[in-house]
Amino acid sequence: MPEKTLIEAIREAIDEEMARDPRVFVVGEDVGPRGGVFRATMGLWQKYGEWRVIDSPLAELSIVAIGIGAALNGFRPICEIQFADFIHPAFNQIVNEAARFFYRSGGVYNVPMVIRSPYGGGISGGLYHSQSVEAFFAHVPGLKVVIPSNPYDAKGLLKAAIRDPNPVLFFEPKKGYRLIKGEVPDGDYIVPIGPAKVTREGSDLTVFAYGMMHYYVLQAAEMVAKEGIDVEVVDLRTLAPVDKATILSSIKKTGKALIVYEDNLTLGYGAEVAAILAEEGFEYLDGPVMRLGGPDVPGVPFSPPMQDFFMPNPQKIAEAIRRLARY
Amino acid sequence: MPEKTLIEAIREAIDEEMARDPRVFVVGEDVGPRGGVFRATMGLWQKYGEWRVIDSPLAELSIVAIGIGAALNGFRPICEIQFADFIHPAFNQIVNEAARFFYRSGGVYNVPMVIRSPYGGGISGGLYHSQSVEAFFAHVPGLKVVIPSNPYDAKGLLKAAIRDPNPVLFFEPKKGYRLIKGEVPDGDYIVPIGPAKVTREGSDLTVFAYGMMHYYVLQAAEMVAKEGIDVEVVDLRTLAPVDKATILSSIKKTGKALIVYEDNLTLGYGAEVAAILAEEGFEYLDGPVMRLGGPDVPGVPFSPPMQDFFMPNPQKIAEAIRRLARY
Amino acid sequence: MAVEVKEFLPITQRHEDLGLSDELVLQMYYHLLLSRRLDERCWILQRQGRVPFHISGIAHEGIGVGAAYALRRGFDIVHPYYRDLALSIALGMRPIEFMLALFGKKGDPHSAARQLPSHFSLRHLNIISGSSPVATQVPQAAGIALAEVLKQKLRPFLEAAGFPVSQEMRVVLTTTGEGSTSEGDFHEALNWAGIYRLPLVVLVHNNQYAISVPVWKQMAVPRVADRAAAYGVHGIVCDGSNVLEVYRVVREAVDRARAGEGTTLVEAVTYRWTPHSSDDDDRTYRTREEVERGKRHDPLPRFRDYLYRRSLLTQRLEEELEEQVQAEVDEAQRLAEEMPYPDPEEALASVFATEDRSGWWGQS
Amino acid sequence: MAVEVKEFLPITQRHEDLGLSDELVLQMYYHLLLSRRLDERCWILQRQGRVPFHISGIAHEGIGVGAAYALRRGFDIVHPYYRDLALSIALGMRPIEFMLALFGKKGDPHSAARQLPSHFSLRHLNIISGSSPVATQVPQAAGIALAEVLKQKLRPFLEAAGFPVSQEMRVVLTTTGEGSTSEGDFHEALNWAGIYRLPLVVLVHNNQYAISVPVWKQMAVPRVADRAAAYGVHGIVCDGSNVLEVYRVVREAVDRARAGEGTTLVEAVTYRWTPHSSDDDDRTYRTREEVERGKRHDPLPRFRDYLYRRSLLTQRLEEELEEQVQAEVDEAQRLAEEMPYPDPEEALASVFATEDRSGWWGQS
Ligand SMILES: Cc1ncc(C[n+]2csc(CCOP(=O)(O)OP(=O)(O)O)c2C)c(N)n1
Ligand SMILES: Cc1ncc(C[n+]2csc(CCOP(=O)(O)OP(=O)(O)O)c2C)c(N)n1
Ligand SMILES: [Mg+2]
Ligand SMILES: [Mg+2]
Repeated sequence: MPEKTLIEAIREAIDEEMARDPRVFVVGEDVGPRGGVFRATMGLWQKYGEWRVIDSPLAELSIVAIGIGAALNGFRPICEIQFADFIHPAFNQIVNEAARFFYRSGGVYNVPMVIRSPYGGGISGGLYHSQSVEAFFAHVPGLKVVIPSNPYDAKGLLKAAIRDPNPVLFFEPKKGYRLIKGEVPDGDYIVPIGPAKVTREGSDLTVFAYGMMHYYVLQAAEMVAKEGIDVEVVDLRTLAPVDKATILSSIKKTGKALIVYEDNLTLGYGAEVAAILAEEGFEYLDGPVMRLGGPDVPGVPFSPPMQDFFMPNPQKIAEAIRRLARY
Repeated sequence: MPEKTLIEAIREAIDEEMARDPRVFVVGEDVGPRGGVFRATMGLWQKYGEWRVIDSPLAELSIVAIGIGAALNGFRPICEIQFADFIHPAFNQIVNEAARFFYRSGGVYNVPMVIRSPYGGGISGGLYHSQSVEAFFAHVPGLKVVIPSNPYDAKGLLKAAIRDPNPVLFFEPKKGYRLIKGEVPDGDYIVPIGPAKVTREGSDLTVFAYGMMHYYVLQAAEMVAKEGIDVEVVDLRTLAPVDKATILSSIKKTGKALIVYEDNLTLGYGAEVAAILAEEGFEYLDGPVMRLGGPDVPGVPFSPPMQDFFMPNPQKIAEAIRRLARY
Repeated sequence: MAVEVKEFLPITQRHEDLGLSDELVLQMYYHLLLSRRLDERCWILQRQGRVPFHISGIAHEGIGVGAAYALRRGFDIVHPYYRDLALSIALGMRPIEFMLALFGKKGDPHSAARQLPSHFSLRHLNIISGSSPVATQVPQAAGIALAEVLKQKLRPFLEAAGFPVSQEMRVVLTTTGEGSTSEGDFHEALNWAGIYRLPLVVLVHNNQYAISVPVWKQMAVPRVADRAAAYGVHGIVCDGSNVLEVYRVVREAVDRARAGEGTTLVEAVTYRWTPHSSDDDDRTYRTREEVERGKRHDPLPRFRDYLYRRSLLTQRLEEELEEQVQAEVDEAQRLAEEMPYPDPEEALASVFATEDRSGWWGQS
Repeated sequence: MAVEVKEFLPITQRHEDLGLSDELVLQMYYHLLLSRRLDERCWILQRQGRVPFHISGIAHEGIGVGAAYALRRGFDIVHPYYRDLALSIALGMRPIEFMLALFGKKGDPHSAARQLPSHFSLRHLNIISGSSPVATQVPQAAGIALAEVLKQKLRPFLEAAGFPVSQEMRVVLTTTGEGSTSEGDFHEALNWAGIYRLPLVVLVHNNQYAISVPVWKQMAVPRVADRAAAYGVHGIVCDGSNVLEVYRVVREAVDRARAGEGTTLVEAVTYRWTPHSSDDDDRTYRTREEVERGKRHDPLPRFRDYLYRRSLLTQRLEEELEEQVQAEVDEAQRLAEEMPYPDPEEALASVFATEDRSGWWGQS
């Protein structure tokens, strides 16, 4: 299988789905001739033309609303929000509209659309080019929230998202766009939305993560393996709806859990995983449910030492694993 | 002490703060001659004039942005969002702007403002007049989130919010506006933002709640008391920043926890309380951390049987308490 | 400062000059009347405590009926707002379909009894589900209209893949109140509409108030239609209580849209004589005198007078129509009252779609 | 379809007719030059890998300097955006204050090294902190301006409580790009501005692009200033590479605002010759020929020519100024490079204010 980067896998998924279904189109800022500021749509405007790769005005609310409308009229829009930090102007259209359309119409009008957006820190982006926003949306019934951690999943999950009859938020760890590489088959395959995946078997404790942090967690697991700590790693992949079964079966096996995410700690996605474990996994717990997240400050600072201070990394994760293992 | 309703206490707080400080003003839809659709500002336009009680255009984003600007220029705005369901258009201005101003300016520009909004279901409001939105904002560092459960606290906390040098989201359980009554002193007093409160001492288990649900929890506690279950009740009151000390000291005492909220279950505020308990309170836990919340559907339905099905109430809470007590 | 209410004059257009047959104008009258009587009944039911809530389209019927007849009904697509009882009726909604929603009963076709009443949604009439947050439908309508453009541009590819495309574009009509034009949604929608010359009609019901806020606190321009200038779209004002004028103006906008000449912002002026909704008490913010003056904005007597003058309506026919309408409303109420509520557990249904029902508005 | 670039002509205004002294126009020239050289240095530093990011104000200096001089500096309030290096310099920002932010070093006065560079924030110059999400500053600026109105209206109450109010209103200047006018924030801000006749100037830098998106994909009106018509505010266009014209137009807007005659939307036309930022590669979306033509929008030579023609600049003086500016930039760079980074734990500081520092722009 050819090796590809995360961003290549994403581009390939979009390209193949556009070739497969003429109802699929892309809309967003700079997605056209520029190919997106991260190059996710590079070459697609040239290949599919200006009516399938639409440079939107600078207005996120309407990027999403236009997507909703086009979806209602039979299309399969892929809306790009240039950075996750800029999804907030579209919050109302996503949360009050896209998420509630099917329910509010008594199951008559569904909204098949994808909202793609790069998220996450560690790229010297400062407060407004580093945000993680998944927790806001994973809280909203009616939305699916997907975050891939590797190129194989990225391609398969994005294809599944484009074919899903519901609004799917697809957040991409931008730090990993070129950093994370992996084998990706040419041509069509799907990774279904829903199931989490055990990406490393282990017996001492489980680390739950997704996106960029999952990449770091695997590194941290290797580090502590040398010290004799046998870590199981679960890549959550689909944050909403959550895959409780995989979470619970892992905790049943290991008895200890650490959840790693780069979003602010309080009410970040790890809170829900911890709550599930504390309620439905309580009988299996041999230690406190630990969370390692970003500190509760209003953003990832620009200056390198402060940025490093904010971001979880393999060393910090290994340290947290050691602490939990000692318990 | 005179008995007042929740809405009267809120109005009194605004009135007294406006009298006390000419920099305080109110801005929002229909807050002027109409006195607000729930009458929270009734009589204030007549008393303080059109420059201190400003009927805004129908535009939430700018109600908040105008508030931010006025706060930066020395005023103390109280922005009213007519229903919490309509706060989403202002999400960007709250989350990217108000919350981050102080931090992003290195501690130079603070934004002293209050955003008041009625929240919650059970009033035949359907999907868009019933929402609970506290979890979105409690996740955002830089915002304070306050929800009073009774008139005394409402007045004291709202005064504290108006005097706070930070943006404070003040959500009011609208179902309780006229239903919840209590003694409220005339004149000035403060209930500080921050501390939660043990509102009922008990030894068997702790129920954590806030707002309307706290009101129901007290009723449920009475119901099960007759069956010999001795419930401790904690009114969280300030959701952000959270009062961990009170949460942990209660669990240390009772060993069992139920968190009740009317928001959707997944990633609702109870997830954070559960996560805190599962990590920092683990040693004290004698049973699973239970949550009772609204189901994960995209809204509170209008039709009475479905609305009742959605909403937690004293009976459902008592049932959950019994289940936990049996553990 | 009170809201200004103009004197309104008899209708001077002639329906035949607008291409409307005698039969059609009588149908229009019937739809006006049915909407009015249905609406009045809802107020009574609410005041009797038999339903929790009503939000009224009274004095807005001229706009709704005029606009509906200007569309190719069943072909064009409509994304309305809560004052559009008459629009929905004129598009084909039956009174029982409204009453089921009003009572929150089983079988409500709009939302399965989940939304407040007056949140119109009827798939078979091309009426798209709306929400309560105002103005959100306007950029969505732009998206629906953009899809119509895309269909024409991508016709060969779509048809090759089995997605038929109609020969002409469907026109999208969306409505909103004048207050709601203050929202960012309105701006962004009109901006798209201008850039892509969308087959879209944005019809603003200017009833002088947004709940209690008069239009002069809402915007500094004298006319909502002035806002068109910012977007390169057409802008026009019409008298909302003159059903024939609304028809003419919307018809021109629809024809322009279908011809690829882009979007029109139509402002239809009326006056809201009822309180905002059954939850409102308008005595706090406007005088009774002003409301009395405002009641001159009544499409019904003006249209009735016209029909009498043109000898299309007789006293006998008028009475017959009244009776017919009353009977329809009675029957709808009776059926709705008899209908059970949905089961509580239905609250859990249709969170996620498991198959695509969004459909494809294709050939026809 | 390329962006249209007009031919630009020598400056024909006379500064004395605008009430500007010889000394002041030389100062303006110095500020233009300093901004340009500082900006050029930032590009070099970024290309050398010594700083991670630069977003440039090149070709925007005429707008910034013209606008700054039109304000009552130190009295009026400014809520700028990231192209406002020259505006900030002309308001009094020292090169070192910029360089510290560029390097993310300790002592950065804008954000304590938390934000990307070019997010200007200087309390002592009445420059308000801006964010990256575009257009958010525009309605905030409307709020700052509304507070100026409130101060005048509430003067007796405020002064009695110990809050002094200046005799005249402060004018608020906010800036943004033409692309950013598509956001709902812009609409809502201008709507408030019109209703309350706010002492506000909204200065739009129209540099023809929003990253890669040309202005004709951004709006259907020929001029950004056309948008004023939707709000009942004044609208005017000026040539952004003619510093004296910008001065004149903004000055009129400021005077109008201070006199209580409301808001002006000023469109200042230029052309962005650099890529959007150091992260951008503009070769994908525009030709080199277009960019070459665009470079005619250069405020610096045009103003220099003017000063020569008016015998205010000599070759000797020009060289002296160049040297002075280079020395300042060198010195700023040296100091910034020597400065340490903040401590890691400073990331935790100032989440919540414990006392009010928002302050009160009062008498003066
Ligand atoms: C985003 C949002 N904010 C506030 C409300 C509350 N609200 C409902 S209708 C209304 C006034 C609407 O006025 P207008 O647009 O003029 O329409 P009208 O009701 O007069 O037809 C308001 C403020 C809402 N539904 N949505
Ligand atoms: C809300 C938001 N969306 C997207 C972006 C990403 N972005 C940064 S600058 C920019 C283009 C701005 O164009 P314009 O307003 O014309 O200003 P210019 O950069 O040309 O001066 C974009 C899309 C952003 N910063 N904020
Ligand atoms: Mg209205
Ligand atoms: Mg630009």
